[in-house]
Amino acid sequence: MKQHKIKLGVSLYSFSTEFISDQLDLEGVLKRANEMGYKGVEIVAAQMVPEYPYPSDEWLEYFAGLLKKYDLEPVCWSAYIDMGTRSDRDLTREEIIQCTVNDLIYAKKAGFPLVRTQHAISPEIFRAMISWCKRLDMKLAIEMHHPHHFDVPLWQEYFSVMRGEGKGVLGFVPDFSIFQYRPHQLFLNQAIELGFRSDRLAAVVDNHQTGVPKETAIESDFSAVEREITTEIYEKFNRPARVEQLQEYLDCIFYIHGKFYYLPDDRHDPCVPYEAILTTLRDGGYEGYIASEYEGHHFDADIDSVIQLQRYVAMNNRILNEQEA
Amino acid sequence: MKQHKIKLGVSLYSFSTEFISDQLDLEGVLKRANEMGYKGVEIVAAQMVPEYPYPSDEWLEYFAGLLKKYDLEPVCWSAYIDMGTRSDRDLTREEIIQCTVNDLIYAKKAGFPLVRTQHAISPEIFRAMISWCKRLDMKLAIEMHHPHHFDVPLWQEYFSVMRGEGKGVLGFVPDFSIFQYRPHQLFLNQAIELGFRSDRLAAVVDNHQTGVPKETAIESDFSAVEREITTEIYEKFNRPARVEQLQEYLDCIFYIHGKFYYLPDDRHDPCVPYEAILTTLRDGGYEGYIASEYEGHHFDADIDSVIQLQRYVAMNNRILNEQEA
Amino acid sequence: MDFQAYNKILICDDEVVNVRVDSVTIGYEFKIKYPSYRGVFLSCIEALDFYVDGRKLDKNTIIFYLNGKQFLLEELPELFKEYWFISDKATIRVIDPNGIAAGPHEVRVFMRHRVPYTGYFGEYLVLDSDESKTLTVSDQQEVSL
Amino acid sequence: MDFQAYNKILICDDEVVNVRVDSVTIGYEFKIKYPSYRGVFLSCIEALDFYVDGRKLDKNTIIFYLNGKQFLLEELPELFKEYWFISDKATIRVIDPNGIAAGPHEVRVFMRHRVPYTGYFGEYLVLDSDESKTLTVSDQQEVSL
Ligand SMILES: [Mn+2]
Ligand SMILES: [Mn+2]
Repeated sequence: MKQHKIKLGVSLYSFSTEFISDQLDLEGVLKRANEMGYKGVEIVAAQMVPEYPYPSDEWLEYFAGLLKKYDLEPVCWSAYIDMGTRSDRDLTREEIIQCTVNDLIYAKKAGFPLVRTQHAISPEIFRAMISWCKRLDMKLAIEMHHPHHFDVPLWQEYFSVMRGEGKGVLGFVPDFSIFQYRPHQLFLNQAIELGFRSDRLAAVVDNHQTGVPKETAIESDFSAVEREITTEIYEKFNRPARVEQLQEYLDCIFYIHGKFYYLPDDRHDPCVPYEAILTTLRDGGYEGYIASEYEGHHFDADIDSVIQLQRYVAMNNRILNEQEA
Repeated sequence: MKQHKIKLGVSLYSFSTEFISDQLDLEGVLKRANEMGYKGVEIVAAQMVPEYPYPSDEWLEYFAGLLKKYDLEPVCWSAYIDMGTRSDRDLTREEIIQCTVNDLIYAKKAGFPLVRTQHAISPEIFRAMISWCKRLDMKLAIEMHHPHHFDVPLWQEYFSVMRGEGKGVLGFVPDFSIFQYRPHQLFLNQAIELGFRSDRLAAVVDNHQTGVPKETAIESDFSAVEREITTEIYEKFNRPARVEQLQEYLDCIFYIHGKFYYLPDDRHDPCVPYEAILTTLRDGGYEGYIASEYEGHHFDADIDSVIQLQRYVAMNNRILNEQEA
Repeated sequence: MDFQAYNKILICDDEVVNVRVDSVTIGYEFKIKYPSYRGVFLSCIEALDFYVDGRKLDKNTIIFYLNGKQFLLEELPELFKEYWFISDKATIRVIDPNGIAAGPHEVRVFMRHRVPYTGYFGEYLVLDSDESKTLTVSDQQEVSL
Repeated sequence: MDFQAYNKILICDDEVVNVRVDSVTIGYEFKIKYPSYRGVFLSCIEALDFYVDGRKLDKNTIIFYLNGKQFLLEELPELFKEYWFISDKATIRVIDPNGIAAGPHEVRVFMRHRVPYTGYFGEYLVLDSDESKTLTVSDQQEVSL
């Protein structure tokens, strides 16, 4: 049994299917997280905060009370930089500052020590948040999500801010979507439902994995839908991030999104290299939370999130506790 | 004692001072109207309807209940055409239709048979409202307010709609501001407060009344404020409407705004020719409501509206009941 | 192909209801939700079309109700401060003095909407949500917002 | 000279309040009302400036709270669907980690606003409401919206 201090939490976003279909309300989601044995939780504010983006103090207090009631630890308040909100222009510096400061304040009031923000915040504004974070005693971390990856020049700027003046209060949240190397089962099911012949789809996936160029993978009799989805497979699963890079930037990781889409069993994710990722984090000494972040609800509303999360936790524990690097 | 069927009502707008200073809420205003002996009332929706411009059915029912409670008759629901709402352009046809239909519906739900609208509705849209009025069994009337008057070409178009296809459902609401021929006392007080020397001001008012041209009335030692206010007096009180015109368009009058600004006693308005107006209406056979419409609150928040309204009612009754044409 | 599963929530199962003012029919209405896992400002809606029984509705006969307010469809792209919470239903009122006849009707909704946080390398992801559902008309009860 | 008397309601008598999050001061706030006898959409506000003790405040440090929402001053002219009811107070929050010191302060508000129904012959009436009032700071209690 390997020693480690990694904690498994859950992003309430994993219960999107149940939440958006009104099977579970926010309290129901928290109750479910607790019943499943989770302690640390993340909330996507734009999803589950009914008064968002301007929640009242009353609501924030009510929410802090709910977390206490279900014995949950507030770990991460997830905010967006909705840069493309307006039809006529991107958000301005002042608008980004306003929403980011708001989220820091809401998070603090609800008891969260960390706000997840996004790539579009810009290095200049990210830096400008340092004084707010220090005054409020809050941490702010940018999520690194596919299609971004470590080698995007913007991220090198972010890392230098995190390691410089922002040290201790500014960090990042890798999302394992950056490591996904092949389409997941729900994606494939959807492709077939949209008309992709299953044998051709299997061939495309195989060709993509073995390095056959897209032009060759697209056969002459492919329909428009088949061409489009083949292109999506080639563009989306281009594996830009290397697992070793997690080790390289470990000092900047405040929190982690354990992204997964569909687990056929409780041992192995066929699309994201969890074995390599988790042993790298463990052996590198990561001591924070990994949030279970189930995202199959983007593709199929009939999957039971609880079963997926149970498989996910089992898989993580198996790898973390048993597997050699 | 002259016979007539003119009724004196009140626009709740007359209680603006009390309402906006929170001395009276809507219920307080209704109670006061009832205590003063009024029966018919008008509400300026944008002023006193808290959920405006989208009042709920619940609120409209509550309001209808309040009117019943204070034994008041709903006479006129006053709507605006807020043509200049947007910074970038005027309202579109669709926007004007939307707000006008809304007001017809809200008014009906609250028990009002008539909606006051405004000059900017346009003859085309005014005409388009006929079918809505007929279906909803509602009347719609445009207020004629200073600086408009009977001879504005637009109004000749409106009259032809009212007398044509709109007969019976489309009409107008003359506001006696169109007859005002000299500045009222509160205007003069304000001018003095702003720095107009009182002897010079008196001379200007006198010159204006006796037909001395503005250029002569503005003396060489006038300050900027004195010049500006002199210009305002000459431009504003240019008496474009003739009282006889009321008689000419009597068939189109659905309702009347008895506009006044300050009554020094209960016998005579020094600025609006009430004697001529009221005897013309009476002898012409007008049988509808004249709303007491006190507007001194635009100039002085320390005037007691109740006293002004009491003087107004007494003056009207005196003229209507005693005065020969 | 992300987000596709959320399209299923676009048209709500609520019945279509005729809208009357006293006894006067002024139209009918049904309900929709924002097809995503999260809320956005209405300005993210780039196009919104409605079809009933195969016929495209005139946009000037449609009123969009949300947050206690009314909007015309043309206003939606400008409403950058009007948030559509993911659990809130918007009411789509169709102004039509004939109302809608009893029985089933096919309602189709096409919404083109921008995912506002997706501009990783410049372009935002714009989704087309195009759903149809057969809705029943309730028994002509008196209902209005 | 119409409307002038309403300017008196522009600045509310409410005390100025320091705003804290837990024990951290983030600014201070006071209240204003729309200086008219009737409500309008916020888009009728053409300019809005604030001065405290004679110093003009940086517009980027000010948040305008109304109808449960926050606005930046630059957004106001675009808010053609946000109604300011005449009885409702807007809260003006000034972001300032120093807060405001106890005692009296002179607050001045300048608002240029368009009267949206006045275009009788084309031009709308645009009013300048310019008011000052000495407000007291409450005893630093913990208050936030
Ligand atoms: Mn994530
Ligand atoms: Mn009037």
